[in-house]
Amino acid sequence: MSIIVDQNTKVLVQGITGRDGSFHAKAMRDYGTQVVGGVTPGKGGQDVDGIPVFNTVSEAVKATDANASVIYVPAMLAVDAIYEAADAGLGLIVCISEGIPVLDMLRAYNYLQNKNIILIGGNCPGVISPGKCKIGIMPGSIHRQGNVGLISRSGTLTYEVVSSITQAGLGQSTVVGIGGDPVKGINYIEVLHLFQNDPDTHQIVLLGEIGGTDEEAAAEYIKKYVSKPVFSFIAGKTAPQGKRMGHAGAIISGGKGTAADKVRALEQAGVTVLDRPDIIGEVIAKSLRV
Amino acid sequence: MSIIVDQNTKVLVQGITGRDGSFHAKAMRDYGTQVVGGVTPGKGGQDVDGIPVFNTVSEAVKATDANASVIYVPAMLAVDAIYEAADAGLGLIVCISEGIPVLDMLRAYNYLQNKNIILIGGNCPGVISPGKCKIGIMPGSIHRQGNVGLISRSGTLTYEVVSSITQAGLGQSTVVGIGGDPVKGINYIEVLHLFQNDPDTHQIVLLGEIGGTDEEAAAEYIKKYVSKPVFSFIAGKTAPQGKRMGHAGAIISGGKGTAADKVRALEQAGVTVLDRPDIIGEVIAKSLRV
Amino acid sequence: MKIHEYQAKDIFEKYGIPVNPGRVASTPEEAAAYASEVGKTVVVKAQVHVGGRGKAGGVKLAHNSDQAYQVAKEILGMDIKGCTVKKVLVADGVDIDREIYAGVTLDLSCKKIVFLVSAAGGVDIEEVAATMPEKIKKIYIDPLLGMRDFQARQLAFELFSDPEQNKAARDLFKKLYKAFIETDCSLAEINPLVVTKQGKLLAIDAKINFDDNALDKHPELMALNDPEEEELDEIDAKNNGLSFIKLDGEIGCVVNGAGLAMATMDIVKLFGGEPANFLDVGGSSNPQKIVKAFQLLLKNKKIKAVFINIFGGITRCDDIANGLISASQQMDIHLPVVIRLAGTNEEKARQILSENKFTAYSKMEDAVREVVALAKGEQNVNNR
Amino acid sequence: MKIHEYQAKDIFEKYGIPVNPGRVASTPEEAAAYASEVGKTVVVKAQVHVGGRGKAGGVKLAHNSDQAYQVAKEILGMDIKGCTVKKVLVADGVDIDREIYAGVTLDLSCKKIVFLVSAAGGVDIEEVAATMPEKIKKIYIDPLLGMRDFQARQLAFELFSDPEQNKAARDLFKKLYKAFIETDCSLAEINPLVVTKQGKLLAIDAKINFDDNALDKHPELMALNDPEEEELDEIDAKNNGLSFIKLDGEIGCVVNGAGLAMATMDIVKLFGGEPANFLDVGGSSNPQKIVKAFQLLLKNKKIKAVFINIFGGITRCDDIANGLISASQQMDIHLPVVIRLAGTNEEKARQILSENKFTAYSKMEDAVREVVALAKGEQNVNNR
Repeated sequence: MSIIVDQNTKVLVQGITGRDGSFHAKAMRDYGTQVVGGVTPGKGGQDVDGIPVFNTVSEAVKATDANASVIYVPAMLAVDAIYEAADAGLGLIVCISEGIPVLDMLRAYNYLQNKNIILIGGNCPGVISPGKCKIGIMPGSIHRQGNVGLISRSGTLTYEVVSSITQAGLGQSTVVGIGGDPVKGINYIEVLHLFQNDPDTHQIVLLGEIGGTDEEAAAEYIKKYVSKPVFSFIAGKTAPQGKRMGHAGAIISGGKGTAADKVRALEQAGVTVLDRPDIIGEVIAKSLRV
Repeated sequence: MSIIVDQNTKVLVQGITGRDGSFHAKAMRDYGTQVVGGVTPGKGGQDVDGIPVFNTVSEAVKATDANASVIYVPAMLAVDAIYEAADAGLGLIVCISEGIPVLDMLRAYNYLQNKNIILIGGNCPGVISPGKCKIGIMPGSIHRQGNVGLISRSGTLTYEVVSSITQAGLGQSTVVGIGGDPVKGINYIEVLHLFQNDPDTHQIVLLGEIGGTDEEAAAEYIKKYVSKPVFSFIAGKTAPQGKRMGHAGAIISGGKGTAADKVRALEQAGVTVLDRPDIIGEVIAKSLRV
Repeated sequence: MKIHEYQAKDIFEKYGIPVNPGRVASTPEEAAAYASEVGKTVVVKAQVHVGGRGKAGGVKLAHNSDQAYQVAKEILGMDIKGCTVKKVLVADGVDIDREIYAGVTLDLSCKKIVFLVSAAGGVDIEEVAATMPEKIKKIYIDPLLGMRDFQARQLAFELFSDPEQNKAARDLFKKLYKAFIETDCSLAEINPLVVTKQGKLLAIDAKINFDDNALDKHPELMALNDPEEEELDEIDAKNNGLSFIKLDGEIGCVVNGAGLAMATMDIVKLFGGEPANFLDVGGSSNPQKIVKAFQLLLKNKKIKAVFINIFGGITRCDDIANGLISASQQMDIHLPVVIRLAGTNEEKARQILSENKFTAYSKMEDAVREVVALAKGEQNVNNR
Repeated sequence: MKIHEYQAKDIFEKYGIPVNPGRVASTPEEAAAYASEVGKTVVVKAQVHVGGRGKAGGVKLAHNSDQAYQVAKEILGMDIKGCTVKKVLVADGVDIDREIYAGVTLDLSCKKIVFLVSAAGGVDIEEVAATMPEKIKKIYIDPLLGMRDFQARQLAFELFSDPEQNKAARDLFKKLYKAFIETDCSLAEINPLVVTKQGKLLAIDAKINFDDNALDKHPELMALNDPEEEELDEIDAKNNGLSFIKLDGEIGCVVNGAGLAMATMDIVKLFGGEPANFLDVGGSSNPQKIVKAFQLLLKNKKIKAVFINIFGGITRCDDIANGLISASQQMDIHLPVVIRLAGTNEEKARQILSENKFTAYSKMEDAVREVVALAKGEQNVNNR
C-alpha cells in the first residue's frame, strides 16, 4: 500500500510538449509510472516519444482512462490547467508550475473544496511512491521503496533528505512535496492523516521552513492524532526578518512563523527536530536499532 | 417529530420593518413561532411590536441564538440577504421575496452547495409544521397538526389543498412550499427524502405544475425510494404552449414539461394523480377508511 | 424580455463579437437606401419576436436597391405567427463557407450555465437536439467561476482545426458568455455563426432573451423593449404587477398565485367552462391591482362572466375586496362576478363585500359551478 | 512589489476612493511650489518602502511655502532604515475628527480574503492586533463570490452610526476590495482613513503591495516599480530568474531551491561559517543563470569563498556545470569555489566539470566543511 499514488495511477501530462513537460514525461515513464497521455492545445494528434498528445484534458481522459494529471504549463496558464483537470474528473492533480498569481490560486483552492480532488502544489516537486509511481520532477534514482513517509514544502531539500534516508539503508513509502507557495493544495495535516492510516508508513519526516504557521498547525495535529514517530527539520534559522526567501511562504513577519516557533511547537508535540537535514536518514536508522 | 422546523426553531426576520415583514413577523409569532429578532440595516436598536431589530444578521444571531431566517426584502436585495444569513451560520433560510434575478440566484445556489444549509425559495410561501412552527406567509388558521406531508411549487394552490385536508378531518405533518422560480433552494426530491424518513408523515401530497422536469425527476425518486402513499395534482393542463404562466418555471417549451408528461411519470411511479386540487383531502381520507 | 435581431446584434457588437453590418428599416425606402449605399447583395429580414420567419417568407435576398425596396415592401406589414412586421433588418450579404450554432443558456436541472455549440448550424437547433443530440457539444459553466479558457478551448476544438479560426472562436465564445452574464440573459444565441469564404467568423443572426427579473439592474436595456401587438396587454399587466395571458374562452379569471391561477383554469375547464385568460394578481396585492385586472378583462368582449378566486396568504382578502369595490365604482362592470375568498383577513373581506352587496363563496367548487353556469346564461345554480 | 504612498493614492483615486490632494516632489523647490499653489497647510511625507517614517522624522507639517521648502529639504536625502529618501509627497492638510484603519489582505490559514477595519486607526495596526485584537473587526471574503453588500454593511456598522458616513464607508470598502482584486494586491491598506471635521471620509495615507507573481497580468503596474537602493541587486536577480538576498557573512551561496538554499545557509552557520547571501537559482535553470549568480556574488567584496550546492530535480546538474564553465570563462572568479552536485544528470555534470578541471562533492557535509575552512583561509580540509 501507499498513499495518493500507486501502480494503478494513470497520469496525463499537461504541457507535455514543453521543455520540462517532455523531459519529465519521459523520466516518469522511464521510472515506471503509467504515463498514458499528454495535453497541449493545438498539438492533439502528435506524440511525445510515443505518448499520445491531446487538445483537451477531457478528450485525453476519454481516450486513456487517466485518473491523475501533472501540470508543467507556464505559471499564467497553470490555474486554468488545474480547472481543466478538475473538470475532467481527475482525482489527483499535481501542479509543478512555479509563480502562479496568488489570488488566482486562492480561487482555485476554494473551487476545489468538497470536490474530492487532491491537488498537490503548485510550485512543488510532486509525489512519489518509490517502485510504484513517480509524478513530478524528483530524481527517481535517489529513492528506494521503504517505510518512511515524507512531507515537505521544499523540493531540493526533500531530495537531500530522501537521499540521506536511502543512504542510511532505509526507504520511503511515499514522498509528498506539497510546495512552497502561500496558497497550495494539500497541506501537512491532510498528508499526516494519510500517513497515520497507511500501514506501510512506519516513520514520518516533516520538512518545514520559516513563514506562515502551517508547521505549528501540523504540530498540533501530530500531538492529537499521530502516533507514529515523526522527525523534522526546519529551514531558515539564519534568515533575516521580513525578507522573502524565494518561497513566497518563507517570509517572517510580525514575529510569527520563525524557525524557533516552529521547532518549539514540533518538539512539544513529541517530534524529533534536527538541526541539519542531511542526517535525518541516519537518525531514523539509529532509532530503529535501539 | 416534524421535518425542517419544530418548536425549537428560532427565527430571524430579514426585512422586518417592511410592510410584509412586519405583518408576517407578528402573524408568525401569533401562530406560536419563536420569532426572536429581525434585521433591517440602519434600524438596529428599534423594535417591531416588541421584536428587537438589528443592523446585521450576525449581530442578531449573536444576540438571539437564532437558527433560522425568513427573508421579506425587495427582490434585488434578496440574494444578498441569503448570503448574509448563510454566512451568519443559520441552517435554515426561507426566502419569500419574489422576482429575484435568475443568474444571481444561480450563483447563490451554487455557493450554498455542501454548506449544510437548507434554503427554501425564493418566491415561496415558506414552511409550516402545524402546531409547532410557521415560517412564511401561509394563513396559519387553515392548518391542523396531522400526518400528511405536503410539497408544492405554488403558494395559494398549497393553501387550497391544505384547506381540503383539514376539512376532510385530517392534518399536516409539515407543509413545504418550495417556490415557483426556475432556480430555487430545496427541491421535491430532498423534501420527499425527509418525509420518507419522518415517522409522523404517513401520506405525501406533491403539488406540481407545468414547466421544467422537476416533477418527472420526483416521480423517478418516488419509484425508487418512497414507500409511503403519494397523492398529486399538476396545474396547467389548460395552459397554452410557450407561454410563461406567472411562475417563471411554468413555461412549456420544446414539448417538454407538459402536464400530461408529468401526470404520466407520476402515475408510473404509483402516485395517485387527481384532476382537481380541492378534493385531495377527501381522497386521502377515503383511502384511510378503506 | 425578447428583443429583435438588430438589437441583439448591437449588443454583440458592443462585446466585440463580429457581426455583418446592416441597418434597420421601417419603410421600403429606407431599405432601398441602405442597399444602394452598400452597393452589394443584402438580406432583408423581418424583425419579429417569433421564430420561423424564414419559412414564413420573412427573409429575402435583394441584389440591388430596387429589389431591396421590393422585398422590404413585401415583408413589412406581413403577418408572421400573429405578429405584424413593423421593421426589417437590411444586412450585408455574406459568402458563407460553414454554418455553426453557438448559444448560452441555463441548465435548470444541474443549476449551471450551459454553452452549446454545433457544427450543424443554420437550422432549428431544437430539432437537432431532438434528433441528433450527439451533434451538439455542451459545456457546463459554474456561475461562480465563470467561463474558463479551457472551456472555450473545448468548444473551439469541437469545431475548428484551423489554428486561427480556433483562436477566433475561443475569443468569440468568451465574449458571448460575457454578454450573457453582464446583461442577465436567459438566452444568447448565434444561429448561424458563419465562417465566411475568407475564413472569418461572423454572427449573421442574433437572438437574446433577457431575464425579466433582472431588467431593473439594466435600465438601458428597458429601452430595447418593443413588444408585439399581442403582447401589449401582457406587458401592461406586468407593469402593474399582474401576470396576464389572454386565452380563447369566456370566463375571465382573477386569481392570486400562479399555481392556483392555473388550477383555477383547469377546474373551470373540468366543469365545462372555458377560461378567457390566465391572470395572477401576485402576492402582496394592493387594491389597485384589482382595478387594473378588471380594466384588462373588460377589454375582452368574449368574456361572459368573471371568476375571482383568492386564497389569501401574503395577499390579504380585504385588499382584494377593497379593490373590487373600487373597480365597481370606477367602471361599469356589466358582467356577472363570482367571488371565492379564503385565507388571510377573510372575515374582514366578507364584511367589506357584504356592506357593498357582494357575496363570496368559500369553497372553490361552488364558485366554479356558478361561474360556469352564468357564462352559459344559466342562473342561480347554487340556489343562493 | 511595494509602491510609494503617492502611487497607491493614484490607484485608489482611480477606483473612486477619496484621497486628500497632493503632489510628489523630488526637490524642495517643487515642494514649495505646490504649497504656495494650495495656499494652506501641507504635510510633507518621505516616500520610502519602509514603515516607521513618521517616528524617523520623515513626515512634517508646513504652514506655508517657505516652511514646505525647509522641511522638504530636511526630509529629502534623509536615511530611513537604510533607505535614502528621493521623493516626498506634499499633501493638503486635513482637519481630522476621527482616524480609522481599513485594510484588505489574504488570510492564509483559512484561504480567504480578509477585510480588516478598526476604530483605532492612525497607529501601528500590528501592535493593535497584538495587544487589543478585539478592536479589529475582520470579515472573511470568499474569493469566488467576492465582497457582498452585507459584508460592507458589517464593517460599516462596526464604525459608523451616522447614516451618511455609514453609506460612504460601505461604498469605500467595496472600492478598496475592488482595487485589491483587480490589481492583484497582497495588501491594500488605508491607515488612517479619516473622518474630517466636515464629516467626510478621506484616505490620507495609502499602502499597496502587489503580488509579484501577478505582475505579468498588469504591465501598467510594472511602471510603478521604484526599488530602494538596497533592493536593486535583488531585483536584478529576480529579472534574471534568481532569488537573491544579501546577508552579512563571507560565504557566497549558490543553491537550487529555496528550502535547500535556506538549509544550506543554516548548515554553513552550524559548521562555523557565515552565509553572505541567500541565492536560489530556481527550478529549470539554464546555464546563463549561473553566470548571473557569479556576477552578483562578485560584487560583494566580503565574500571569501563560494559554495555551489545543487540537488537536481527539474534543475539539471549539467546545466549548472555548463553555467559554471561559462562564468569562469567570462569573468575572473578569483575566489575558491566548492561544488556539491547530486540528482538529475549528475554524471553528465561531473564529466563536464572534470573536463574543465573542477571537481564536485556529492555529500553536502564534506562540501560545507571545505568551504567553511576555505573562507577562514584554511586549505584542503577534506584532504582531496
